[in-house]
Amino acid sequence: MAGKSLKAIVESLLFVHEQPLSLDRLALILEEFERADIRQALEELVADYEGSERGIVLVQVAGGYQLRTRPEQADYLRRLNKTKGVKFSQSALETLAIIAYRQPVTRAEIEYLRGVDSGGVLKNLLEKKLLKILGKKDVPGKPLIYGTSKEFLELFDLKDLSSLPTLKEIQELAPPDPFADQPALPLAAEET
Amino acid sequence: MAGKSLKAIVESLLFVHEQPLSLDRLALILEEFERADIRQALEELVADYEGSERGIVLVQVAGGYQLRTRPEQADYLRRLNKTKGVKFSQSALETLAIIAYRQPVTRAEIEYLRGVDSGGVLKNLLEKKLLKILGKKDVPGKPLIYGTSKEFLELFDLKDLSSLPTLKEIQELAPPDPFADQPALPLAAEET
Amino acid sequence: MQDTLFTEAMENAYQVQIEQFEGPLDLLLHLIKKNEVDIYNIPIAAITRQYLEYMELLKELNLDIAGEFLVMAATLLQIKSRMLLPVERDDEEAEVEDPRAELVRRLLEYQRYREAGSDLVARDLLGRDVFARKFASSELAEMAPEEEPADVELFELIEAFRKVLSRVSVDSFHNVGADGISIADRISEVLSLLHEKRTLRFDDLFHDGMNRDLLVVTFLSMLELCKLKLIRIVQVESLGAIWLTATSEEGAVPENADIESDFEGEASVGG
Repeated sequence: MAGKSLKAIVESLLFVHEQPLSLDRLALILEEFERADIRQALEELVADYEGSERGIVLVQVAGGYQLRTRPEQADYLRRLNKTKGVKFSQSALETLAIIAYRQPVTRAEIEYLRGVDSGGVLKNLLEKKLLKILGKKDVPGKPLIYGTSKEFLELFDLKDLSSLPTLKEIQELAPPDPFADQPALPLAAEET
Repeated sequence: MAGKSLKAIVESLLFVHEQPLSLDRLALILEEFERADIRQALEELVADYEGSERGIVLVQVAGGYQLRTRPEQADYLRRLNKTKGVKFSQSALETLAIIAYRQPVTRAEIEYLRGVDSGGVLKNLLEKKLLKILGKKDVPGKPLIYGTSKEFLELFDLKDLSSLPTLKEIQELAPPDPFADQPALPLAAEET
Repeated sequence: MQDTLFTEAMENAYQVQIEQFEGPLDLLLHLIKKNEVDIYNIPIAAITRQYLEYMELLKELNLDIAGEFLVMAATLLQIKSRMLLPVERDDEEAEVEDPRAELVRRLLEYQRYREAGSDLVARDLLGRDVFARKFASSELAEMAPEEEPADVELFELIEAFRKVLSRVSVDSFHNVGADGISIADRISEVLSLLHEKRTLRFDDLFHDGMNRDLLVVTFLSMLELCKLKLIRIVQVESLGAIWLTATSEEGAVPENADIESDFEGEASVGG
């Protein structure tokens, strides 16, 4: 049966571990196995990965063994990063949230709520087309006013802005209950 | 020379990516290759990992492909990580099951089926990213509707929602059930 | 003394048992199983009696009874009384439903999902039975993008909003400055600090001992200074430290502060 051999065990350990694993460490973890057998399993694995047409190699680095991709693959791996889709930092998320819930809103209002300069984030969100400029506010300085775009709705799979859950709805899920000790009376309408 | 074939490239992409990779995504990244060839490379890889005495398998999960260790290795891997893994309460499991099988579903429906307030559990599952809010139901009160997330599929080793095991039928126990096929729940106004 | 000990032991014993029940449906299923009765033909009187005894026990032990248990008790009693009524024979074609039918459906459905839940948890769970490489590979780290990648969920958006609101307590702005330092005073304090150090950590302006008013005044001073374009407030990375710099000093301003030109209309933040 597959997966039971020492080689398979060592392989899986190497696979999930972020840092290189030394023979010492492996021997410690796999106490029921002989150190020599573990060493042999490692050597066999190195040969297995090297010999065949593989995208991964088992290399000896920093006093241990580590599975790594082949350097030839670097170009392709780089593409993985490029196509990651929309990325969100915490600050982007905060800004987006403020605009979603407070629109129409000006930059000054956003910054008032966030307490930090938000120009960079705004620009970024505009570039990602998640925001749109709704116009200018009729106050001194005529600041731009922002709202969310159609793409925003698509990102969150929302039919329209009214389908945005409210803060209250989330808080209602698990409110700190001051009346925890008082069970509802059985007379109440069955609303559960 | 090793590492240049499409199979090797796909393997290395799967290796470095934290989430499952879909065929669509791979086809997008590897634009100079034919989709059919990529699919074949994936199938060959699945067979390669399955056939030999390996510690890793390539599985289809959450709409994509992901390298994972074999369940037989779990004991050894736990020694490495000292993680106990996820623990679920009975209420979390019940709630997850209801949402998984009945989505999109409202809190009121969940609570009707469970017979207890489920706000706290819902919030917890949302925080764990196992659920997502799908929007609001178009009925009076506009309650939020919930569904399971991609993380749910990943966690429970499911290819997609249709690979959920079929619910055990009530009929097994009983005379033919005239109320099969998920009847609408007899909830009055949907107020959560 | 003996008595108290005994009661406590009893209570603990029951508590363990009580916690097993997720709710009234769970309890009812337990009673049905214990009595080995047919779920399609529940002896409603007997089950109701046992259910109420259990409630009684909870009450004696002074344990909280969740509202749902009481609602179910009422439902059971209602079914029981309906069972006692003679079935009206008037309209033959509309078949009278068994008063228990609705409850039976709920119980069966509940049981179904409970089983589905245990089937789920018996699968090969990621992080428990099977493992994936859940870390950024070093191969990618070298070419990582600046921003954190994230599949963003609606819930996260609301959480972000909640966090913003919890940081800025709106009503705290209404009772500012009854006594203590004025915004103007605080502005000159901040400015003179900035004059000495060129850059300041946001956190440095808030000490543990500060009262609420001073916190608010400090915050408002910073906003005012921003408005007057005397300082810049920047955060180099998300969740990283927030820095204040005097605008006259050019050097120390991190890159992402170069937005003014892109927002001419916003240049004079005002209102």
